[in-house]
Amino acid sequence: MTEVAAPWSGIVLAGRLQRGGGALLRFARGQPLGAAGMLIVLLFILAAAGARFIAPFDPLTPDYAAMMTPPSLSHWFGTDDFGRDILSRIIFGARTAMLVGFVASFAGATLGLVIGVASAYFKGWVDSTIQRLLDVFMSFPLIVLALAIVSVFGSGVNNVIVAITIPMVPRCARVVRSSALVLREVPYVDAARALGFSHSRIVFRHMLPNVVAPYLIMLTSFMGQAILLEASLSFLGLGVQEPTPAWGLMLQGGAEQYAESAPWMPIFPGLAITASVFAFNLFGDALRDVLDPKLRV
Amino acid sequence: MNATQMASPAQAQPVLLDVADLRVHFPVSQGIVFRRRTGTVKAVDGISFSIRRGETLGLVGESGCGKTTTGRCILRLTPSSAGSIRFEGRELGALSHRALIAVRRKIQVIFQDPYSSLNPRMTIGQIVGEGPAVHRLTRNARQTEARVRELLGLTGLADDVYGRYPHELSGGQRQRVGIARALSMNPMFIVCDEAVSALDVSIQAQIINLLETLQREFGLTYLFISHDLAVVRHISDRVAVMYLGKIMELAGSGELYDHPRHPYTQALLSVVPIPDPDVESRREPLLLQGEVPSPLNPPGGCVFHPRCPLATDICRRVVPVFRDIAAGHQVACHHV
Amino acid sequence: MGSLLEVRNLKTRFYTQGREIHAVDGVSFDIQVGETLAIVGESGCGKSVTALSLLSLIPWPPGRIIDGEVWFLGENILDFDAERMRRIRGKEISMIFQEPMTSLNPILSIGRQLTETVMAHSDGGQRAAHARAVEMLAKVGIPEPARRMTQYPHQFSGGMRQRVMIAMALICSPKLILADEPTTALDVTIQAQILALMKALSVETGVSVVLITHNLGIVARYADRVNVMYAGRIVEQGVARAIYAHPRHPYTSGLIASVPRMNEPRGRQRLVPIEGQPPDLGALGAGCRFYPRCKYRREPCRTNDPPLREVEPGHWSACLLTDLEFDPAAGS
Amino acid sequence: MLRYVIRRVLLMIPTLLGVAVLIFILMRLIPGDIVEIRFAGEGGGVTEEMMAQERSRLGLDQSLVWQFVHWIVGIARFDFGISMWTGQPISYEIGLRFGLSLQIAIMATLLATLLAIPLGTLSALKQDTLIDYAVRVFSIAGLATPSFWLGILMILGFLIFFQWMPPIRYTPIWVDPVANLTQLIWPALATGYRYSAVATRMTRSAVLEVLREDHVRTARAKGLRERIVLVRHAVKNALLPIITVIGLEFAFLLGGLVVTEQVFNLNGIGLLFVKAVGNHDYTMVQALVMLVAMVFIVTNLVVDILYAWIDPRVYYR
Amino acid sequence: MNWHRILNGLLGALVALGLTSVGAMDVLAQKRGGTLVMVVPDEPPSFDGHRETTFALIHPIAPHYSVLVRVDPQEPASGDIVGDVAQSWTVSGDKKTYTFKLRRDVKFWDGTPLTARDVVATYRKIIFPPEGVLSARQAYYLMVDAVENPDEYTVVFKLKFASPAFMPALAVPFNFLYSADKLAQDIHWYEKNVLGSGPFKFKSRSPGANWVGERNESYYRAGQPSLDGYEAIFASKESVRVQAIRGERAHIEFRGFSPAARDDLVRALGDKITVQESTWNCGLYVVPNPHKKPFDDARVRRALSLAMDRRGGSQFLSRIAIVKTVGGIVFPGHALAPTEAELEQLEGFGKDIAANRAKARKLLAEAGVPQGFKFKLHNRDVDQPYKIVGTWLVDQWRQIGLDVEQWVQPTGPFFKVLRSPAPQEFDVSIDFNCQTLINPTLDVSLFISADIGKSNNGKYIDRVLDDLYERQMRESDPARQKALLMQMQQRLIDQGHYIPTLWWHRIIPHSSKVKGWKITPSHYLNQDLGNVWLEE
Repeated sequence: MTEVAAPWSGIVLAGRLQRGGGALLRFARGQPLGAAGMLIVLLFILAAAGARFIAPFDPLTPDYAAMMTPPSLSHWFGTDDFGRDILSRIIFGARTAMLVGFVASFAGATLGLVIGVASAYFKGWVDSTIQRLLDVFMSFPLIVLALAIVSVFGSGVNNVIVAITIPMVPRCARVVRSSALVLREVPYVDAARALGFSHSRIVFRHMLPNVVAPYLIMLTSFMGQAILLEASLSFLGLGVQEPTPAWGLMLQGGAEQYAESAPWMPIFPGLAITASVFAFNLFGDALRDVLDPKLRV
Repeated sequence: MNATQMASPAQAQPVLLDVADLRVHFPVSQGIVFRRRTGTVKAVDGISFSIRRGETLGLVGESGCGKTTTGRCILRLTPSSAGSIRFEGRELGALSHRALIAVRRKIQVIFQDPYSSLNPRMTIGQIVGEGPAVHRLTRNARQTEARVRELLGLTGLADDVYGRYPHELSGGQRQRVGIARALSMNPMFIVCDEAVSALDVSIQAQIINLLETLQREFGLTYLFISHDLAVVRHISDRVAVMYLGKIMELAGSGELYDHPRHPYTQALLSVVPIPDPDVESRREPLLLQGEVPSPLNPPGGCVFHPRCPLATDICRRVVPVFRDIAAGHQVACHHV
Repeated sequence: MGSLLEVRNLKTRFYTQGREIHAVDGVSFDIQVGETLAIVGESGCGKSVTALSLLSLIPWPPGRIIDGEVWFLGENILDFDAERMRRIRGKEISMIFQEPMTSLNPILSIGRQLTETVMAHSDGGQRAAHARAVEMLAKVGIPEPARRMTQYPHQFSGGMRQRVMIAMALICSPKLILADEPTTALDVTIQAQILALMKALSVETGVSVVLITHNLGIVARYADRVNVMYAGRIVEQGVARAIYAHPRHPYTSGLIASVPRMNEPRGRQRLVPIEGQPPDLGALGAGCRFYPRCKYRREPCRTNDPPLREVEPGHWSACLLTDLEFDPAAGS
Repeated sequence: MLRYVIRRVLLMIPTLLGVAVLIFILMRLIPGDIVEIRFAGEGGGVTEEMMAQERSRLGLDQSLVWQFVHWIVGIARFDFGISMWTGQPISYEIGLRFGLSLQIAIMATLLATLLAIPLGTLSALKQDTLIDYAVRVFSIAGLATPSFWLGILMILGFLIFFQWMPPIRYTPIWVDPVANLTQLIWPALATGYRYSAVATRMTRSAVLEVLREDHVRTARAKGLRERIVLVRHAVKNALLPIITVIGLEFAFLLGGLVVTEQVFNLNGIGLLFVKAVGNHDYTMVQALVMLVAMVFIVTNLVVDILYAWIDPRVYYR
Repeated sequence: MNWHRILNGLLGALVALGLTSVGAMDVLAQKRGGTLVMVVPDEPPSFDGHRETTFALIHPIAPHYSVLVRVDPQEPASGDIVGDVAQSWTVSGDKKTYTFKLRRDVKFWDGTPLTARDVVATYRKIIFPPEGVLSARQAYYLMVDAVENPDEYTVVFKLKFASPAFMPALAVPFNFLYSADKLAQDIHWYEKNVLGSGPFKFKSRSPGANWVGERNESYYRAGQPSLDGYEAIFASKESVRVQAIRGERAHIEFRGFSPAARDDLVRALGDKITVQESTWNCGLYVVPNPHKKPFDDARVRRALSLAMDRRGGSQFLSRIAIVKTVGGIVFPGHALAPTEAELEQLEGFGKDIAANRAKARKLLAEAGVPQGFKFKLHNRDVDQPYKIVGTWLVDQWRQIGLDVEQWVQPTGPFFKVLRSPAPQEFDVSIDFNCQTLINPTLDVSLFISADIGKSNNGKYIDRVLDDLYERQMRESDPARQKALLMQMQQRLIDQGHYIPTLWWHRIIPHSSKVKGWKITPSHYLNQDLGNVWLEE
């Protein structure tokens, strides 16, 4: 049995995935873990979207009569040092997490996609210049770069997103570039050149859509990483700020200080982070298995 | 049988493509900070041939002999280092960008791998229709679709493949799509780069027949690049045999196969098994010693001399001239 | 000559994406001592899977041998446990694969890969294994064998790598070699060298060879007997000369007719292809598997799956038609 | 090979220079300079004149280009200068802390490797079985658990259940190995878990891929024992990507310790970095970033050399 | 289980406990020996007290040095100044000449005696630093004309004009006495070295990790120190410091813990923990930016103050933040501070919060500020008490229809923005006024016009305030001085220039083994550890 193991076989499957719910079912059967991940991600997205309707309490209003109450029927996950309902804050925190996760990973992966494809297509000095620049950014550890950027631009959701996005760009660009380099030599790109198409048409119509597999894989893997990074930055006091409900923020400050008398304060937000990142990774892994098993992220 | 008897109708036609002393050299560089050239791969090293309108020229040789590079060079996918390629009398290298696009339309290509030569994210209709639409050969979407459906019909594809994706088709069908795409530009000249090599024999025969039909119908000219000597003989009017970037022998196909003159051609023909045990039992293959040397460091003199049973001292020193030994029969060998 | 190996009703299936692929579906044949038996067919017909099944090398998941017997020296080796099967592999029956580039471990020296084979099947020491390896390399025509023992696969050319594979296959003096498309990846001049070498060695050592190929020319040149496979079945079986001269199955005749021949003048005559596509092995209907593409199909062929029957002594065909009902010369 | 190494080392220069420019600019962009922070304490009345005087003492009144050139020239002579905050030589400050961070990094690496290779291989061999799922869930959970959170939970667990907490005073391992390990094993575990998760996943996918390769089939067809097939032919070939990922993670680890060292109050370079950023200690932050970048690049080089050692195909001219 | 009730019960119990143990302490005999382990939130940048301004220098380094005068360690909360190396002093009639007589038994631990020459060299470095030497509190000594040593054990300070601020300035705990010889050798020597005459000698340090001191056997105070030594361990995260006390890896942290941490420790360790608490001499303020709309309108600024439920905040915030006491601009409890009754009369300090908020809404409406008006509260990236109070403020203002977001910045950028010249960047910022010695007369200098005082961060000009300030400075009658301060307070409330929130509250839960140490309203004071001992 000599199966055709071409790099684009992944895309073929992606094409299949695009059509019909039957494909979704097949995905679920082939990748039960991935489907479970997708379900959890969906739950978080729903929580984020419908936070206003789902959350039992206002996440911002302090209730000084209920400071640090343990989990109970009215406060399932207990309350924090301001008496705010932790469950509600986690539900609203999903907004911050999903916002940061989606926007940062989308922006990071997309920028990386464009840079990677351009770098591969133009070769020569453009490529080597971009490569050196990426080298520079790659040699900064993720958290260090993010830390420096937040220090420069200040904290707040938008800046945190920027800080998380920038370190992701070179990572995605690397992967996309190597895929695009392969693509550059693929016969259908040659055929497009033989048909006399312009550079932009070749890049946008023939190359870009075909690095979608690594792009999607990077994208999903970034989502988990973005949420983790946001939590780490918040933990260092550099993320979003009180009273905005955000998971990393909920782990910092009071949660740490009062961990012993109010263990629910650090435990539940931590679980929320772990569960969401876990789900994103499960889903991302399954996606990688389906799209491009050879790609390593 | 001699060469003149083999003359096909194409003989009377004007020359469509003329390649003279074409060279493609790839520099091999070293150094990361300061790059310097340390060697040259002579993928194609001074070849000349011409193709007349309506004719099929077969280009055969073993892997790495430069046949594919030659084809890519004619398609302007790989730049040439020296020499000229004239198409309809015009030097391709001298054309402006705009003029090149116009000429390029007339030269199309069919690739070997039917899996990788079609963009997996486009439907068959888009793949075939893109060229005519972009180059305004059709005026609107409706015309484009009609044109695509016509081409699909011509290449023997069912009408329902129009909206499907390449992965939904079989290898043979995909190769037909590749042919339809090439035809969509109303080309005069098609480079078939190992166009049937990846197909199973039963499918291969279908495609060969299709190529022949189309040639007759549209007066196409083919450069048929292949390592399969049997297929080349079947489809070509004339055949050129390449070895290490050079043409060793070029002749009408009957002449070349029945009366090969170059020792390399002779050996090559002798080792190809013929699917007939009776014939085979009477043949004795001429086994060549050793393997093809690296094009990075080709042997001096005649490039074939290290493996040539006839090699003498002159072969080691002097590059043999590619010369006529009979009408339409050229050989590069000191001993012919 | 006696039967070295007998395959009876071998069935191997693959299970992917909820589908069951009938890759090999009831194949039976035998191999005589010292002969070269060809299995010929187009891609996906099950010829490679057949070879791998003989040595239980089908990876699970996704594949599994679900039925059949492989009798070797009086024993059904499909019943063997893993350890007994291991002792057959490489020692009694060895294999040569298509891609000499990927079939050798890129990060082990050639010497190591040869000696480990010897060591796996003998109690002799490293020294004896080394000597045997050098001897085999010399035998397959590799110059300076002792020096090349320390080199790695990437330092060898394609032809040389395939010679190494042959040396590796023969190093334990097996009784049978399964050669799976041994020359497909090579250029014709090298292909000829390798096949000639294999032929010479098989004559010299008396080893039987199963030659798996899609190239009808190679079959014609090297095989004693031929099995033609189509869609997981053997559709025709017999002596090579008989099959080429008088194919008794429409598929075989179609195949032969669709191959351009180098020894025939050009004349612009048309090839006769087999129209259509091979069937999907995951969705087979009743009836003859070649039915949809068969020029001579009749109504009974649609519903009746023809068994392999002996149409003349030593010549078997799986077709309901008698040879009067189709004209084998139609394609040639 | 030697020439290759030399060339790679030369190639480090432009990258490091780029890193230098980037961090230099980033630091100057942060609002509020070190002098401002220095006098931000709750007990002072500081005048502009004093601040100007301090700036000039630190050379901050010079032009940026001069400052940059001065700094780079120093680095070229392996002189990282003086910490603007403490006034001590940076090499001294880093030297004090590097050992601790390095020890945690090495311990985490060992832990991760020892866990990852067997687990990943097992998972690959038992693909799509319960064992595989368990390993995958375990490793994905490792990726998903913030190491600082794990650290908090660890300390919390110790305090509540054992009324114990790890020592907060660092003892070098050569002074008292037991005291050293009781302190450092926990942060090593907290970071090593994530690390092992990354490596396990890579091992799994690499082994899976190698198992599908032709030469493994050849090895089986030769009648090699399964153990030999697995160790000599599958795992050894799969080592290449595993080494890459372990190397990369090792380089990243030094950065990742930033958060873990906070939780465990370890006086390592991660904590130093956070403090230096907080204090806007330009020279210190710059030096640390250069150091981490250097470790990253050197690790990559070492990985590449290991590659060549394992894989003879890799040919460095 | 009702956590609340338990916590509240514990709270009451432990305050009582803390007080009794402090009281009982004097009765017990001091024991010698033992090493005190303290955790310190930060590390000193240099070792030179004259140069630095942080408590992080005081806690590990103050035990090494003697000072000229200091706050009475027996009654540190009183703010009374007593001599350390100074045995006695006299003030001339015009209050312009101060003459100090020194003890003759003081020696640096290298054996050299500490004489007037050293004291003069020290104070000259502080008051008249040479070029390139930084003296953080130079501005405190504008009244000093000269420092002289007429004989070996006499030091004379000559002032340009009499000032009540002079003695408190001398008693600043950063004024370590240095060796004149060392300073003559290298004026920067003390930035990287330690040589003092205090109760403890320097033993070792590991940057970023710890600082170790050992008993100075030749310390001049008989019987002191009791401890064999001390170790300061640096830990920047509060949770780590709490855990260190919790895990009994350290005895004490001298800056102050949050109330919740105190409750945790008491609950977990019971009577192994002693708690000392005090109002902290730090006022936490809100500064609106009067150069930015709508905060240029005094009514809006007043509304910000009116919205704060200071009484409720005191009750609830004091359980999670280091703030507690409701007060004005004068340290609560000081003689010059308003009484509770007087305080309640002030706008925004009354008990009827609903009325206050109604008034606030009205003021906002009058000023044309729409409901849901958005602005940013500029805050410092420090949890205690800044971010917690910030979060509380956001909620308070939400209740009068303002939509506030916190703009939290690390310390550096925070001060950069806060102290920038007008017009500043922030809408409303948190600010604070932390002083070492309690001296209301001086402390309120923060509020004088920007062109005179330079340290007010609203950068406003208010001549009424300046006038009141000048008058209270010159007033010698306490009652009238208090009245003037009250007028200043009223003026600030009317104008809303600086809005008091709550006073800081210092909470030190420490191992019950630690004896002899008494809490002060400042974490800078009373830190030489000479009188501290451990009961093992």
